[in-house]
Amino acid sequence: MSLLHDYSYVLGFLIIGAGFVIVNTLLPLLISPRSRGANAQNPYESGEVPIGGAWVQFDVNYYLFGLIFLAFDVEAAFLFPVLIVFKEFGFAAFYEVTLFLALLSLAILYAWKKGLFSWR
Amino acid sequence: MSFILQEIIKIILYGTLVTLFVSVNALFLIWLERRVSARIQLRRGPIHVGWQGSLQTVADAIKLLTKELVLPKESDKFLYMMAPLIVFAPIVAAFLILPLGPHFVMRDLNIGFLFVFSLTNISFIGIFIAGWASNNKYALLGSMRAVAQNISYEIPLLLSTMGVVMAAQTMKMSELVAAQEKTWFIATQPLAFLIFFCASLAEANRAPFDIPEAESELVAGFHTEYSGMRFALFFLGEYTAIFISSAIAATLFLGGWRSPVPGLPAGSLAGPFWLLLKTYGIVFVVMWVRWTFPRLRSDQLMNFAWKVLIPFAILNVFVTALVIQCQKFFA
Amino acid sequence: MPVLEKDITSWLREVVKPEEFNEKNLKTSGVLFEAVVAQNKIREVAREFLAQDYFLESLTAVDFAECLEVVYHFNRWSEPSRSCVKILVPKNDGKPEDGRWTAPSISSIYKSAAWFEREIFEFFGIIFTDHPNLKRLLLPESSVIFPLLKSFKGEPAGSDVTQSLKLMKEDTEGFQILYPQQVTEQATKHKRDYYLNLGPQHPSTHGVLRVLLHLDGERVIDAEPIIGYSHRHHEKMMEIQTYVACWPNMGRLDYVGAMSYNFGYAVLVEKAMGVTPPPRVEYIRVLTTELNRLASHLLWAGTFLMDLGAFTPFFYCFDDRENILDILEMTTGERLTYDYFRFGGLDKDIHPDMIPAIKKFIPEFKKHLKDYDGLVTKNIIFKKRTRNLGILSKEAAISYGVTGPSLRASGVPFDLRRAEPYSIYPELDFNIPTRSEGDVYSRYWVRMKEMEESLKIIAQVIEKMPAGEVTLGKLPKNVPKGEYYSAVESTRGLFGMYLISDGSLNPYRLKLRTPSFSNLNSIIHMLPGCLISDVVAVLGSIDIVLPEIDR
Amino acid sequence: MEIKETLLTTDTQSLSPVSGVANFFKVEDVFNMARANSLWPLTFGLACCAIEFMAGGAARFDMDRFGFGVVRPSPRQADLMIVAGTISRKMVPCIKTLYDQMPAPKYVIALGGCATAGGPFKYPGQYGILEGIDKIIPVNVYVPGCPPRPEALIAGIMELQRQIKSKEVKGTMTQAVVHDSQDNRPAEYKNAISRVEFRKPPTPPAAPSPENKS
Repeated sequence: MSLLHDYSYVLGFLIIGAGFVIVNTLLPLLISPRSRGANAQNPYESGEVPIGGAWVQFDVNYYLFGLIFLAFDVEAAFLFPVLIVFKEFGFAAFYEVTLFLALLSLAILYAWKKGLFSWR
Repeated sequence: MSFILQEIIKIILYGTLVTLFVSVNALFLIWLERRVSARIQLRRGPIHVGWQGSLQTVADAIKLLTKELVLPKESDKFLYMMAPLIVFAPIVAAFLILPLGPHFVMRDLNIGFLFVFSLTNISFIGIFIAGWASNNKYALLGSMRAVAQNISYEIPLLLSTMGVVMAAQTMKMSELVAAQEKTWFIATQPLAFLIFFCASLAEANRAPFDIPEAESELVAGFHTEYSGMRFALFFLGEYTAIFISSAIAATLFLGGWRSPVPGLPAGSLAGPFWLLLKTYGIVFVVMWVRWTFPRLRSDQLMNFAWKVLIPFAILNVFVTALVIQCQKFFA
Repeated sequence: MPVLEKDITSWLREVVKPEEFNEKNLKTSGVLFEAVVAQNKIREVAREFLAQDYFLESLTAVDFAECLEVVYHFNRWSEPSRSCVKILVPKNDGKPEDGRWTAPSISSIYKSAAWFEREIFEFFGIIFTDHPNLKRLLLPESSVIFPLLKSFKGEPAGSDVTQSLKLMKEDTEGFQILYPQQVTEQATKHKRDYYLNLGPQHPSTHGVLRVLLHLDGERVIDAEPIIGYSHRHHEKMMEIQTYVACWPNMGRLDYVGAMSYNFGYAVLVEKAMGVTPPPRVEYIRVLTTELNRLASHLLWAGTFLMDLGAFTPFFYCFDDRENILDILEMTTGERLTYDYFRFGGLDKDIHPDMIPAIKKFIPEFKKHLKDYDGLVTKNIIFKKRTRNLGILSKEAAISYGVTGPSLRASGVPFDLRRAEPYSIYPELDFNIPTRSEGDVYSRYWVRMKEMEESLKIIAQVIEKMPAGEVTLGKLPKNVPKGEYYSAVESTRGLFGMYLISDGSLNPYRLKLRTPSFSNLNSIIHMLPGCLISDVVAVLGSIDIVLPEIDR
Repeated sequence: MEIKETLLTTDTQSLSPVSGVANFFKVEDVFNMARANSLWPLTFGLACCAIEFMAGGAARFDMDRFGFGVVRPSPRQADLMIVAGTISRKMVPCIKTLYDQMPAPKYVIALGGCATAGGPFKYPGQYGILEGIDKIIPVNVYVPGCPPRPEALIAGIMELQRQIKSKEVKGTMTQAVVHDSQDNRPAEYKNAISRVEFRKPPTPPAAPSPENKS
């Protein structure tokens, strides 16, 4: 119940934020003048006409970062519950967390070795 | 029934107040930024519109409101129009969890600051949508960079807070402030604070990590095709994100609403004041950094996160864990 | 086969057997010798020049009544050895539109020739066979005119928007002309790589340069600079103006370092007239030129650092620059487009307050230079962004004809103030800062050090400046018949002028060899493999001023 | 053959749709006040005058004092196009495109002699430049000088502010009369010109090469 209560606030705030945006983007439609130039709606590219559209296959480097991030972020999310109760357990918890972190670090080392960080 | 009505009225009241605060705060921050940068750059900045240029950003806002909203011909029009909404709305909700005083927090969620991180990540989806939907190459490059940067710096941001969570044994914002009654976490977790600061700079697209909107490379980055109020909303979102991340940093590491000098009042009235003061202090440093350093290259930026910040953040978690267990063992 | 043992003169005489060969005096005409060779020999000649470490300083054409002359100027870093080689293109009573005026292209030997030849093609209509990319360089690609031919009398008044409007019509066909056909096809075929127009309106192209980038993700596969967006027909204008009326053009060629261009023109015409200005004039000329060089380098430093994302140095540099402009304004009355020199003298003597102002300025500025050092040069982000980036080797520098600070950053101490001294520079004590890496950082470093050297020169000049007249009085309005070449070291490199005088009141042909024209071409060599962030760094580091390139 | 280019002479901005109502409540005045005090120029320089524009934004003159220091590189976010420098013919379509891409209301300042009327580069029979930007886009304020000092630029922008506040902004534009040049070149010559490649291996040219012959 309390959870629902809390998150109804979140929903409410999201709606109010969205409403703010909608009002602010509808208002100019009423009060702003229009321009009628021939190229007004063409995509901007330094004053030139673009060659080909922008929807292209993009360099794979960025996607690799996406993959490694996914692994990391989920692991980090697992770690938080452990850390909250960390003080209550002894050194056993410490060893487990260390092992976990070491495994995580291996992921970076692997990516490093594979040349993810050298773009040239 | 009346309870639900009461709550709905509360939501609307709080929500409107927060939105109002967001607007006024962003206008103030932009004015501050222009004055601060001017000071650093041997000039005056806006001084003629209103007292000390105080109406400058108001004039800018009204002007942007009356500008034409261009809808590029070849864009994905629905996504193009949705993007500012996706960027802006979550940032408003992020204000929910800020503890302003001892008994003054709108909603004290269990997951605390993680909630803010998740919301700012939604903003980044908005930024990506903005860049992609514009069908503009500069915008596409900007949004690609934004996403890669955001996900890379998300991890040191999370890892740097782990030390604090371990020490405080909670993620609730109010309890985190309570845990700093004796010493602020900046004293026990200085490395974590540094990492958090760097990562939040990057999360907010601020120089020297401002590659998504690098003016000299990508013209205006992901919002190249946005005009008028849509562009202003991105700007509003950006400055509010800076404010939020600074406020989180102030709460996690600088004692939140507690007064910096013992003995001074820090109640429900003075609490928000101290929090704002600390937050603006951090925002000032953010601006100072921006006007001092050149920009990193995109690959160097990624490498800084993965090769420097994350290893140090992991080290920080490790050392904190060790110290906590040793303290317990010897005590 | 090139014979390396022989020096170029004897090689030319014995192997090529030029149709005409004249020894000349470097001091009075600017070249060591002048040779007219057969068209089919020119590639062999160019290869030999390249083998002997000559670079192509200038390449132009002249329109005479019955034939066109293509004029090559080669020069060497090691000693003053400018040589002039010509080939003739007979007109045969034809028009350029017939496409029968041809000459062999040397663009496969000298990379810098590619642009020079395109320029000649568009101004004179000479078609260079085997040129890889012979299309319009400075004018819109739909142009149909060959303006530097003497037969070109200009378009009728009122038609000045004709060409532009053809491109502006709403149908896209007009725009298609702007793009090579292959590019458009390729852009639609392969989805992975794409083309990006960096400019003409872009914050970091320093004017209206357009660089067509071929990209894969963030990486540059290929880059082509497209120029001409600031073409202001200086050369044609000078042909129809008197010598005196050309002065304002000099101020507007390279508006950032206008004094050097004043200096170049003064040296050229004085050389042609055979007069020497009074000593005080020379001192004041060097003083103002070096002050202007400081201002120019400061503007460059500010904008270059802004390209790298550091905004604040821009304001610091501009503040210092304003101080220099104040000093120059006292005497010249202008801030930017100086028009101060005269043939054999100056417009007027310096303002009495100028020397005290400079004396006050020098120590202040020295302190500021230290600040820049701390704020920028030692900044780790700056170092990381600029080191090992955009490396220009000596071989590439020869091939592209790079001069000025960009060349000196590649380890060649070639500075005309020392290499081919003019004015009072031999009497002054200053060093030529060089660095061997040839990367962006060294180009930055060389310019910053050059500012210190300029300060040194200014201090000496103030000390030694003699009293006396600042004008030679009345000089003839025309220049004796003949061909003259002179070059000075401008802020950006070697500024050469090639004058053909027919003895009348206006130049018959005045070719402006501007340094950035060749320097900019070298980015074709430097950019592939860079990231987009590096593109702006490399572009910034070679210090270009667009109207000087486009002329 | 003389034609009138209709594209150029059209009014490029319409008035605010609610101007009548807005006037009644004096809202339009508030809007104009805000517009006048928040003129964001486009990062755009053509030649010499652009340096003075930069100097105007730099430390000594600091246009940001009056609120026009926010120089936006994207035309979508700019209000004011400062045409600083000589307009070469190659640049004309770009300037027109950029102007079109700016959202209304938009203003133009012709900075310096070249942008105003061709400046020192104007002579009978010139082939390279456009004699005044007002031939293709409407201009609000002309600032004379070669180049004008930064103070003159600031004065020019203030004149524009005055115009905006007093609702005088219309923009003046000279009627452009153009000639349609007839292209009657021989076909092979046209091929030589349009034989355009993007750094590809050369194709054999139409004309015989003297070296290959011998």
